[in-house]
Amino acid sequence: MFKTPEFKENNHANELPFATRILCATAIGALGLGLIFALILSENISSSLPALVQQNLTQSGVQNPVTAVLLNFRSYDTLLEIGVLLTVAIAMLPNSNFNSDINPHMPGGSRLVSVVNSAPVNPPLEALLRWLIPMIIVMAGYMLWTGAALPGGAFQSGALLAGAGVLAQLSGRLQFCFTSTTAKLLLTIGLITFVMVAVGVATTTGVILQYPLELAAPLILLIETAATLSIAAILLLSYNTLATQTFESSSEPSVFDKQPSALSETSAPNETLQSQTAEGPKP
Amino acid sequence: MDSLFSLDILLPTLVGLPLIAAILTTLLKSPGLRASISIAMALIQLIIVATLLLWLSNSGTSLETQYQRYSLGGWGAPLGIDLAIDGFSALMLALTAALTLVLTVYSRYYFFEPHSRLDKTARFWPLWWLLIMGINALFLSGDIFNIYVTLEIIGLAAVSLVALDGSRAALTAALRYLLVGLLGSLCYLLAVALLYRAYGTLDLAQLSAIAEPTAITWAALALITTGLLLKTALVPLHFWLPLAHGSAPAPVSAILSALVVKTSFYLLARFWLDTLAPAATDYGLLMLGVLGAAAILWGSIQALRATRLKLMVAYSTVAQLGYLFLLFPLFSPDEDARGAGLSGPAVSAVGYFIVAHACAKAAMFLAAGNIMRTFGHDEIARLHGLAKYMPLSLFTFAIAGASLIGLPPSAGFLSKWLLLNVAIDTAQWWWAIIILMGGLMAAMYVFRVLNIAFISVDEKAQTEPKNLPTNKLPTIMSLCAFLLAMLTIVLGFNAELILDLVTIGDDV
Amino acid sequence: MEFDILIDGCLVVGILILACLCLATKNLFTAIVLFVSLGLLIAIAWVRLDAPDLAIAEAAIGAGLTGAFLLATWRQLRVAPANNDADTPNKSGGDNVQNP
Amino acid sequence: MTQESLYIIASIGLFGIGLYGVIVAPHILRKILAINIMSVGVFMLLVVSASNMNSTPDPVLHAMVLTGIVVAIAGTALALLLAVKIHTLSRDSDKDDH
Repeated sequence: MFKTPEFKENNHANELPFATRILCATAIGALGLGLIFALILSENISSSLPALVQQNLTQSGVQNPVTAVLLNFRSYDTLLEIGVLLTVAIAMLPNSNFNSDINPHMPGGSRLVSVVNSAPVNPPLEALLRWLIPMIIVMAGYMLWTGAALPGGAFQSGALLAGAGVLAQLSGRLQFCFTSTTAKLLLTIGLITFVMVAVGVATTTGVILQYPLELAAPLILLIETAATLSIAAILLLSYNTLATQTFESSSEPSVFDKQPSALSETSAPNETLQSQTAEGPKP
Repeated sequence: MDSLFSLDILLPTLVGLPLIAAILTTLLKSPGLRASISIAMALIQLIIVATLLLWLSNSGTSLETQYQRYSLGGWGAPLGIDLAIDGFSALMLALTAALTLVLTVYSRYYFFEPHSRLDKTARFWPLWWLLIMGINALFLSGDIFNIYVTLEIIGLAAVSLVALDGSRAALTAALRYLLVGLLGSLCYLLAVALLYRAYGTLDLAQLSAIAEPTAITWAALALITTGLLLKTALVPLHFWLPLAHGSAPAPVSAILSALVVKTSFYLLARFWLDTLAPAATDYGLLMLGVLGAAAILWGSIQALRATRLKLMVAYSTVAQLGYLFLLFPLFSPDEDARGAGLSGPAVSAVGYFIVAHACAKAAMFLAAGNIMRTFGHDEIARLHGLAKYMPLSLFTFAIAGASLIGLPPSAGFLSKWLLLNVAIDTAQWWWAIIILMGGLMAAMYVFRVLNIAFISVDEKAQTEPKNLPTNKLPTIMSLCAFLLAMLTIVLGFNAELILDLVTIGDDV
Repeated sequence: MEFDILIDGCLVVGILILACLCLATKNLFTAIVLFVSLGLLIAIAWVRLDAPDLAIAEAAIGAGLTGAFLLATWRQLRVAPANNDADTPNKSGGDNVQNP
Repeated sequence: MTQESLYIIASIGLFGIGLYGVIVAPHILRKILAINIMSVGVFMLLVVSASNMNSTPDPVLHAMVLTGIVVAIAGTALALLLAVKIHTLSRDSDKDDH
């Protein structure tokens, strides 16, 4: 089914034969219809959870029920979910990030944000962004702040900030590079704050992730701010890696599990012939 | 204040510890520091799991509820999320902690490349600890949506680890694994939506109390089964596993085969036999058993035909997974014992099998990784005279193979013996034939490798530069593999260590 | 009440048609653009189902950022072997450069 | 044909279209698009189940969908990264060949 990823656009060489596609379509269609009827016929019992949320809303420290569920009742889910984002961020970090000798060749050096070329590359876009980006940042701040009472919150404002970063990058004048330690700190700040708060409150209330009543609102705001920064940084890093990263062809043929196919017929193994293995005999 | 120092705080620490380790290893610069912190964290994790097991076993008798529970955030089951642990998940957590320690020590030396331009450990350690956190969180979780998030963490971390090498084969295998993983998680999420619509609660314990065989429950169970069969690579849906496990670095493929594939099996067992037991029809259980039998046969045949060592070991994983799925038909055909949670002779037999297979498979993958590191290739045909050059690794491979086949002293033998007992007791003798045939075919593909490794066909092929070992291998790496293989023998002798562990949570 | 059903009906039909088109169109660039518009339609659907939080998130993340990621990847996949400088987005319009 | 049944049809429809797309579409970007369409379908079913409560919609489901959206974009970003890396490797090996 997913043999090898295909990169040529609409080349019909290895498309599935027409018959299997029809078979697939009818099978999925039949199952879907069955599921639709089962769903529509089954009466949807009103679960007890919304009532429970309303009751405990006052003790959760925020008025917006979704934020209450996200950051107080089921905060463990959000903690794991920021962990998911950190996983992707680490996979996305550019290789140049880890090279000892390859200093990042970008003119801006390893600073997080650096102006690349002085002359405006695209004046109309530049003019628009000069007005738009500050407004987006203010909007993101507002979204974060009102998340406690009105619809909004960490994820939405993080996405807005990332959008502003993408626009800044597209303008061609700004260069984001995530190789500095401040960048790594920015990526993990959300998770660090969440874990510290989770463990910190346990010392007073005795249960992990249970906020004391009067401190609930400020703590939730603290976690949301850190999470917003982290989410914005991770999404911007992803865009940066996907858009501008020129992946060098392949890491030098390291001595790890070289695939036989990658093992070129030229005598690669010979040049790395070092002393005999510790347990191998002398030739 | 009292509950902070009571022992159930250990449950969240089991998830928090790898998370802290992941954050530390992300921020730290020097590879040596990262490795030492990781080894320290692995040791602490093992100690925590040991104390948890001791506390569970002696408090097991007076246990009124089946599970030890910890409600995060103090909100209680339906609203908040509970961490729950019973015998079966305690066994899996112990297995995770033990394997993590050995594999962390192995990875410390495997990735130690002082001269290499590219420092892979900076990316390896955080992903490794996030994977361990996902596994621990999954075994502890008592909430179906929380299980979805842990499945995602395990999926993404495992894919990033498979793609660590950067070679084209590894990246293609990682992409296939990711697409299959996302597909499986989405099917599971759709099932969560159906279950929430039908029963209004997300908690496993409450769900198992009120689940009844309606159309929606069958649809949800079918979706969960397809989703998790994709992730656990049972035969018809196993196409992604051999290449993914074959082209990953050695410690990664070891933990993938030994643990990650078992997490989705654990969930299947949890849903089929415990939570949605009323909706689990006998035909469904039988179908899973038949698929398991097909997996044993098909995986063994493919392993016989594999040309590369790691590919062969990966196909043998596909085969051995078939044994796990024999749990479903053998569970307990009689009606009454169904609702008593995840316990019974079949569960302890399969639990024992999981431990035996995990240690044997991890040892085999580490041995294969050592051979690949030393010889620069792992094509079975060119491994003549391996015994002469790498006696310890080959001995490890042989011991692990013995456990896979089920030769008497090893834990594999004991687990197959227990499975055979259960098959005979429940008068389903045909599974016994499948078990014996699986052992026979496992013997064929293990002895094939040993046969080539021992006889060096002719001197000329021997001295040809291509076949000579090329680089030095730190001895500790072979010792790690050897330790795991010895574990299977040690477990073979004192079986009650694991058997009473599995029955902890439910001698109620 | 009648009016609401009409709006929802149009929205649902629009969403389903967009999804089919998105996967069936020949040109990849069009597929990505259709996916982004599908994301926006879904955001409107969330508003109809009175889920404002999700509407913002879907519009910002589902349509906006996923669209940006897809377009960035599309440009990387489409680019010719001699990788011209990456930061000035060369507006080569919708021409369908067959990479080798 | 209440509002709820309309959107249920839409959600299962999207899931089916996405599943068909993942299996059939040859190009890797289309497969990733199809997976996104599938996840939108599942989220729609979740939101529909939340919306037909009498008064306020069920916040627990909304929180789940929010988490799902973020997890979906994380998965998509990783898939796109792998696709670009594979393409770069295959393009370079094509370049070396001729």
